Amino acid sequence: MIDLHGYGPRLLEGALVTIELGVLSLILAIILGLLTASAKMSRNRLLHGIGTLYTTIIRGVPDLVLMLLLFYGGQIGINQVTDLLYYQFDIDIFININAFVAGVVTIGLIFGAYMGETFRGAFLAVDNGQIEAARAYGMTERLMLRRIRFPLMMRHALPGLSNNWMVMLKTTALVSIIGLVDMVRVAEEAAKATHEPFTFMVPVAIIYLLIASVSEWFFSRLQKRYNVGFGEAE
Amino acid sequence: MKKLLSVTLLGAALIAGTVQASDKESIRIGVDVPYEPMEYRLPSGELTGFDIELGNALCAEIGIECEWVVQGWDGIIPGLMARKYDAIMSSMTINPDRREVVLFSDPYFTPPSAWFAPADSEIEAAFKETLEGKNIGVQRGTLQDNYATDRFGDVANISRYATADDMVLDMEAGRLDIVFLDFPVGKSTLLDSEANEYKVVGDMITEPKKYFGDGFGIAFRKRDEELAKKFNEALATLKENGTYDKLFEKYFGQAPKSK
Amino acid sequence: MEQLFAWLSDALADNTVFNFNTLTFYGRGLVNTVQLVFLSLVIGLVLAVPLSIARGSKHKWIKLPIFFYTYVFRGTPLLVQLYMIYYGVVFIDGIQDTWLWYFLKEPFYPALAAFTLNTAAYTTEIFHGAIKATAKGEIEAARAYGMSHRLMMRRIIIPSAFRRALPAYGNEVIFMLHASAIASVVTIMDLTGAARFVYARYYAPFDAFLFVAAIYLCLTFAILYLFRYLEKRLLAHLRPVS
Amino acid sequence: MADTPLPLEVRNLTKRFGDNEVLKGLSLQAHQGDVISMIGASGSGKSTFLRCMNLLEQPNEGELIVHGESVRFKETRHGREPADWQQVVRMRAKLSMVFQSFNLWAHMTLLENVIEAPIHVLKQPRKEAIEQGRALLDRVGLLERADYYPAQMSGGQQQRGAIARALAMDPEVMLFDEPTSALDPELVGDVLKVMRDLAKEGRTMIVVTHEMAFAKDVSSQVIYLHQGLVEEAGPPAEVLGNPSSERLKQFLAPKH
Repeated sequence: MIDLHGYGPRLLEGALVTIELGVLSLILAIILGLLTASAKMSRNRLLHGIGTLYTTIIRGVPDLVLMLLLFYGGQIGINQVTDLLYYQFDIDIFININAFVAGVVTIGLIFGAYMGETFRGAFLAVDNGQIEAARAYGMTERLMLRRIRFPLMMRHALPGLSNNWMVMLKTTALVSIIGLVDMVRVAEEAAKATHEPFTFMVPVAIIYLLIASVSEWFFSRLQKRYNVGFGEAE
Repeated sequence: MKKLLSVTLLGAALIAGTVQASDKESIRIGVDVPYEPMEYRLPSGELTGFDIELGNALCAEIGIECEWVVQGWDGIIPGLMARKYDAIMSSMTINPDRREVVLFSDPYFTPPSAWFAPADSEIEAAFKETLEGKNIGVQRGTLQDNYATDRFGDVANISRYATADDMVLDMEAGRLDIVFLDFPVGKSTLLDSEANEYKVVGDMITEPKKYFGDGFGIAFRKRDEELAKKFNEALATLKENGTYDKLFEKYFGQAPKSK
Repeated sequence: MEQLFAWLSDALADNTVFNFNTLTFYGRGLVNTVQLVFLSLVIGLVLAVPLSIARGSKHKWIKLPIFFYTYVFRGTPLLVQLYMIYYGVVFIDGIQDTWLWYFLKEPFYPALAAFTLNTAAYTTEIFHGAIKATAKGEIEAARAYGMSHRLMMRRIIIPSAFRRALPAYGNEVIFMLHASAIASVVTIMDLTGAARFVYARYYAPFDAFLFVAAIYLCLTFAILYLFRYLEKRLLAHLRPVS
Repeated sequence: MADTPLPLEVRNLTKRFGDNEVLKGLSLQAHQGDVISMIGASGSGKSTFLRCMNLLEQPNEGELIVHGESVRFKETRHGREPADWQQVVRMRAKLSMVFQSFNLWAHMTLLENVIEAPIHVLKQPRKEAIEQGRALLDRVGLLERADYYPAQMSGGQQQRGAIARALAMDPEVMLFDEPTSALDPELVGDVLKVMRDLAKEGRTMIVVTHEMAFAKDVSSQVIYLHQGLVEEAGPPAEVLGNPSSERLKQFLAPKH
């Protein structure tokens, strides 16, 4: 076995942070993505505009820059409000965004934009005839969304979703730069203290590959489920 | 109106994270690790170092809990402004630029800065001519960064690192010709290493004050004058009763020159 | 409009962040970012072309190593790859006495190496997918007309596959521009590095990062525009006449 | 007669996909100027037979003689393969194929499609190839479409273009694999007209087809395949006019 110089447990903790961060951000991104997709498909021009602005800006700026901006700037923005309260009304309140929450919010916000595009494409790909059939059988819009549109949409959305997740998993590594102790950060600290970068970076790389492989397997299972009735769709 | 606002904010707070009322029974102190021997981590993850131990002693003296929050140097003052913590105790030099933004305690330690280079380096002193075309390492946003950038930025290449150990690692890798940092840190990380491959170049540097200020201080938000006063009193007590001297000897191997 | 102008000049009047000095930093950052991204993309492309062809080889000793390479480089964060190349390789014993040291000494080359290997892996897979998707009939026609394997690759498969790969490759270029922001971690003064420097010196996250975000946004749009133009030119054959 | 070798001769060709033997020892002789139509139900092996002549499928047994040159084979781990790919390339250049789904190269204009193989396989000078290509496009009535891409043309135009591409190789034998099956009915006529003209000119052609009128009017020989075997072969008047096998009778019977 490789000698981890006592950093083993912290490395594992870091791996857990990476996974938690990834999963929570994924949930947030999916919610934001669905909202964005509906905003962009809505006839309301304001909503459409907001959705477009959001996806354009987020997809045009590097993840790291957005992360630095939200992490360092976001708290200051909130504080300007609370400072105002303190000086004007003497209310002393402090809302702390800890690094983990900031990480989840930032990554979720970034990937919400990508998810939005994925979901929009998937909704548009749903065969209109099937929607008409549902309407013809007297389904309400809500029921139709839940029973027909959404399941059909998921089939088209899954490949993009899985792709976004893979990219996102790797993006979580950037939180180490803003000071959150994920496994990359632990490995980095350990590498510097021991002068053995490979000893710590190689296990980290292997863990990433493992997570990616497991997710790939999981998504292919899911894809099979949603493909029921469609034959072997590529 | 007040009520409405606070309720709205409370809601926002619950979503955003933790709400922290200004609870003076415990305070949070921001620190940038590692910066051996001032502050660093043991492999177990536990924080230690001169600042940490002194800070804990100060808190004990005042009778409050302190919690350390790790924050990279380049974001450490914004973090204080942003109230991610209530004080910074992280080898921060008191200088006029920073005074404009934060409130400092009395200085608790006055180290010089120094240039370090490999033992076989030909650089004998840090002048413009000798540094021409060299790679200078500094930690981003430190006073050494400001000094080196303003003085030598036009002739030398300045590499900026997020943490001091990044820089030391690159020095050992051979990418840097010379580094500029707080003397105790350079001594602990470069001079005291087993191989003994490094030397101090030229004199200790403490001037001009514009850059090098008045020694290390604990930084607070400007409105927290009360808190700063408590820390100053505690510091005076610790210097009086010998606790400070003991810590100083433990980390720097000698008694402080003057009190 | 006039109001906007007044507001703008007001805002700039008591601006301490954007002076000649910091703008020089941003300017140099722009040059570094563009250099780094452009070079890694060009070298990555040159590597990816033969790799993507070999990736489809029948021999498993050619195919598998390439698959392994793309799997590892696409499955791990670029940041980890950068650390390994920047800090890892230099601590291999004796490397400082080899000619490699000349390149490893500067932070630019290790970063270039990491970016190049990363983009080459992604590009290889993009091209491999496009080659695999070449219409069977077109390949058969080429064989039926007496083309050797090599000639068919050169004249039929590659030109058509690479054209089809254009949109996906455009995304990769933008992805690379964004990924290059981590160069600042290894002391390179790229655009993000300049922003972090300005931020650390003036404690002004909004000014420092919003400005640099705007520059990245412009670069992204420039790339998008370029690829739209290329697609219009090179994918003309896929559009039926209206 | 014996002095000029036959353009194409196939002897005793068999082909198996796994355990399924789809061609059970087929032979064929194409003389200069012959138009041979191969007919049969789907699954009879007629397309596979045609593709074996060009080695797009590898026959398991049998001999293939192109212009007097016998193709050499060798046994490998994966089965029987041509021993000399150079020879195959040379041989394929003499047999141009026209496909059911045209298979024009989508990234090239029509003219580029036509001159591609002459320039790069036959090493014809570019200028000459372009001149010849334009003449051929004119012949199939597509000169004004020379700079169009395949996706911008109708199926019938694409197939006529594909025929021009095949002609540009100046082949010994032209192989047609159901050239009109993928076309809308109203476009079939144009393509058949081009093929009739070619036959009149004395081109040697082997045509897999469902167009009985074409087979009857144009061919010099008709081969009816059933389950990988030749059931009947001979001049069209004989085979189509007076079929002896019950199956062929049924095959030819008007479909309601």
